[in-house]
Amino acid sequence: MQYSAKVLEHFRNPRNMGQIEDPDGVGEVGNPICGDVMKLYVKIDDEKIADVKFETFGCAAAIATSSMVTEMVMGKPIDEALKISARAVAQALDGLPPIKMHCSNLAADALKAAIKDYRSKKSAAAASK
Amino acid sequence: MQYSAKVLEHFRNPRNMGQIEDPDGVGEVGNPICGDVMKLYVKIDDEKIADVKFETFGCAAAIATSSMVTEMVMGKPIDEALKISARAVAQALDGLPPIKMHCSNLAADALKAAIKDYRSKKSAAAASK
Amino acid sequence: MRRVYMDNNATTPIHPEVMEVLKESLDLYGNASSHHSFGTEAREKVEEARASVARLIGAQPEEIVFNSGGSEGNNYVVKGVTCEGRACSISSRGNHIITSSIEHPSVLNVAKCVESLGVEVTYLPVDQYGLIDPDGVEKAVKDNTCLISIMFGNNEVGTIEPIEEIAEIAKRHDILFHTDAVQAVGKIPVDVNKLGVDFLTLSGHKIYGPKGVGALYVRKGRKICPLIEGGHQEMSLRAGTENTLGIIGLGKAAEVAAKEMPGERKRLTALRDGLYEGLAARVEETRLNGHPTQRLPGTANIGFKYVEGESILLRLDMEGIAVSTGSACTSDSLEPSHVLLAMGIPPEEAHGSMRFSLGRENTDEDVDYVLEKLPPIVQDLRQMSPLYAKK
Amino acid sequence: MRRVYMDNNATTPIHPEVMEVLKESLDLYGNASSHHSFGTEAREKVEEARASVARLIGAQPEEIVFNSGGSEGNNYVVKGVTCEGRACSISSRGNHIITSSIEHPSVLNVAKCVESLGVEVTYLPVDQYGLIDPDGVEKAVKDNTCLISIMFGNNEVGTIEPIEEIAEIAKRHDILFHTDAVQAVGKIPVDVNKLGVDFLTLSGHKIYGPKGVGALYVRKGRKICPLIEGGHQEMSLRAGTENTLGIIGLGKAAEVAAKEMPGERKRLTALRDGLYEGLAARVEETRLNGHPTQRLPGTANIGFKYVEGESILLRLDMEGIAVSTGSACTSDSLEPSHVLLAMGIPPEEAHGSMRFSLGRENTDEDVDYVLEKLPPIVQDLRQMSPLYAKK
Ligand SMILES: Cc1ncc(COP(=O)(O)O)c(C=O)c1O
Ligand SMILES: Cc1ncc(COP(=O)(O)O)c(C=O)c1O
Repeated sequence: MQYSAKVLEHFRNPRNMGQIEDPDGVGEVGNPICGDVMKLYVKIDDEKIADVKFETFGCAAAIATSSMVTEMVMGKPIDEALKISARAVAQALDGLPPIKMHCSNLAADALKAAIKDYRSKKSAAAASK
Repeated sequence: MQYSAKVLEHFRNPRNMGQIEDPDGVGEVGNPICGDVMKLYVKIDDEKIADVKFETFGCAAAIATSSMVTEMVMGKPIDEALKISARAVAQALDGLPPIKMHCSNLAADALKAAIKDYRSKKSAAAASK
Repeated sequence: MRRVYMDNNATTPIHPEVMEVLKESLDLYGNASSHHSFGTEAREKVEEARASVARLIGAQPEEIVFNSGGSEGNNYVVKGVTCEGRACSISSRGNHIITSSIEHPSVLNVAKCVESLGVEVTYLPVDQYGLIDPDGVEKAVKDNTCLISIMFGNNEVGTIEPIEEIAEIAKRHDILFHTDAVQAVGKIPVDVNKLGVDFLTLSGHKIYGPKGVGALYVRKGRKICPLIEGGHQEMSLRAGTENTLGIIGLGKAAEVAAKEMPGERKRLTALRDGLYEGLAARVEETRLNGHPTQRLPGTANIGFKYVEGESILLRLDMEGIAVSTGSACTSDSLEPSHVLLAMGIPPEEAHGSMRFSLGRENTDEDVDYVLEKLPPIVQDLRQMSPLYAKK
Repeated sequence: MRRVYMDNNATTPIHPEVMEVLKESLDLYGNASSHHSFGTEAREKVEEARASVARLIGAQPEEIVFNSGGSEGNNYVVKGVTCEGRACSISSRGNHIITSSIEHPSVLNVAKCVESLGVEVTYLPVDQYGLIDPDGVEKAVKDNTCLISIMFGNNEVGTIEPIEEIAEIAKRHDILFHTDAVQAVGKIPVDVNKLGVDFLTLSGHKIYGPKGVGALYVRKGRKICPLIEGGHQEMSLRAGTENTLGIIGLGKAAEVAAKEMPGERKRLTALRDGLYEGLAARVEETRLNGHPTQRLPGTANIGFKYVEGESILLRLDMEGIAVSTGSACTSDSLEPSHVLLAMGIPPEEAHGSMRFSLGRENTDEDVDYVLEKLPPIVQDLRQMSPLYAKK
């Protein structure tokens, strides 16, 4: 299994790793039994992603895609961020070994889950006003 | 397939090779289709083997056993010569590879055939007297 | 950068003495089955090697069949005894085989193959240490059992199975017994007669010999269908021009192994225990997978909770340290190790287990280096892990 | 004593350039399937070798499956396509295979094996030159034919079969086609796409590479049951730790063969013709076995009437000359060559046939030496032969 230099670089020096104290949304996907869990925290400001952080249990590809997806969405409007596909994440990393492609799905899914969480919290807050 | 030094020596320098001009007995055994033909010529004097020669078409073991059998019987009384077993021929050569053991049978058989030929000629001659 | 190779169960470096004979033998090119002097020269060396291999395992030379390695040996026995799933003269007893759930894939996958072709297969469970219970073997025996195949030392966790007891059961029931001893031979004493096995698999590249060469021990009188047919090589049990160079290398490796085993066995056991104890002292929540004592000298399979093995592997690789997450031949798969699962280890912990397999080149300094590099890596990865945070 | 090796169809000396890379690669010990840098270094070399082998036969690298040699390749195809005698998904067409009566034992004996397990086998005859008639192949095709396996160049007499025409027939009938090209690859141009074959066997030690390593070409999309199962090596088509050293050697041998083939082909053809003509001029009643022109460059199988081959072989060996009486793997048997018999040569003449197979180390001087030594030997042995005397 050969990883691209970019995957290895993100794996070695992951960006935006950690938790956000008071996140606006949190998305968690994957399953420890399968060896991959990804948790994404977002802070939203004016419908833009003001901050994003991740925690990942998984292989190098899982860690690198987590790191990459946070870089790709940082500062982006939510709608644009939602358009980021698994493919795009993999491409930004100069590709992934075929057997690891599912990791890029996880990253994109975690992002979507975090935004969904933000929106549902927001609409709940709006409803309770 | 490993031949003993003795086999190789008899193969390289066969004793008593050739024909006897006016033999008292000739024995031929084997079959060209099987890759072995042995022809033994004997000259008998006073029921002793006065001379013996062979011609052989066959492998190294066939040639060496032919040579060896002629050495073993030269000068011997017929009765003693007849007692020489295939085993004895093989042993005299310090053994033969298992797959080649049948060659020592051929040599012993050729000798018997030659003596038989001599005896039948002799009794025919006696009868016609 | 310092390089520390602790993946000797995957494969070993060639021993310097073996390298020497390989270099010397590069121009020994005759076909060992040819009847001219070029052939005879090769034949002599092949037979010397056969005698060395036989000596290492207490066999007769004519019971050693050279082949291309452990996988071939294992396939050969499972397919050859069951005649590829058919009741033939060899398996006249029947078509049921007994094996274990922690075998190497070259036994397990072939068992599955012949199963799909009609052979009945029992996969025995193991306990938490990876041990097979001989009573379980006895209970699994049926009237139609034709083969019991149980590995000697497990490649992932190093647990050593009670082969002698199991072979005894096989003998009592008149069933052929095979052991995959690829990881045991050369590391611990193996004597085919003391053990009472009918077939035994070994492989060159696990004992500092070349890759692509191995041997199958076939007890005199035991019948088996060849896997590779053709010429009359290897007593007609394995066709193909003899791999002279590989065989010579394997022979030398066997000779050296016999010589070095007692010392290495002690040394590696101490080294590996030092490694585990050092790690356990430095990293919380580690677990030793495999039997605490009944274990191959150099093998320590260690679980690190909350992190995933491949990440550790790659981070260690960046420090020049080579280990593995399981057997090299299955590590392309995303499944956690079938061995660890069979031992009842939860899948998420199986994912975080690393195999350290030490060999003759490893030193105290290597262990110290790993003890220095590994703990911060685990710490780093745990910091990143949502499972650890949740605690 | 001068030593002249003219048994290159049995096996070849390792090419100096191959020796060089073997020596250099002795310490490249990683397991190519391991995910650390030791593994990656081995993997890169294995993939380079795969590309070289692919280039030599016009294939894609991913169509090359490394294995332990020609016998394994041939067994693999015959057993793998017929699923060892069973109608399985791969051989859904049926269970009839077509092969020839002059194949190498590693095809013939496996054909007999699967025949005994229920596969129907047609053994095609050959003409006096050892040629298979494509029309005969066409006529042998049945509704249930699943495989045609015809060798490329015969190892004993060197006759080159009309593979392209036969492959065309197979394709027209949608039947898998395999050719045992162990003797052809590296000696004459072989292009899997021009030929249109589905499977092709090659072996390292016939092209100045190491013994115990070979490759099977498997056309993309063609399915086959593995012979050796286990780990995921070789795209799961051949389990077992990669024989790095052997594979690197085979890769280099393939690269060198591609480079040297055009020159060697011409040179060896001239040398071999010089040998035959020289012998025919010096020894009465000789015959050339095999096709006069459609023949492997270095191969001359020559019959000497009234004498037996092993005797000539040993006498030549005493002069330092190595030749053979047939294929090395059958020469322990006392049967005359099945190839010569299939060509209609009388058994007693088959017994007196010698194979001279020339290779890159042979020179004009070697041929002269044989021309000097051989005639008196034949004369000697004829003097001893009762068949000659009878004339
Ligand atoms: C226990 C065990 N059996 C069999 C094998 C297969 O051996 P090889 O790689 O020589 O085919 C291995 C190693 O890969 C092993 O560890
Ligand atoms: C035509 C042919 N096929 C197959 C083989 C078998 O190859 P190997 O010796 O590599 O198993 C040989 C040589 O022995 C051969 O000449």
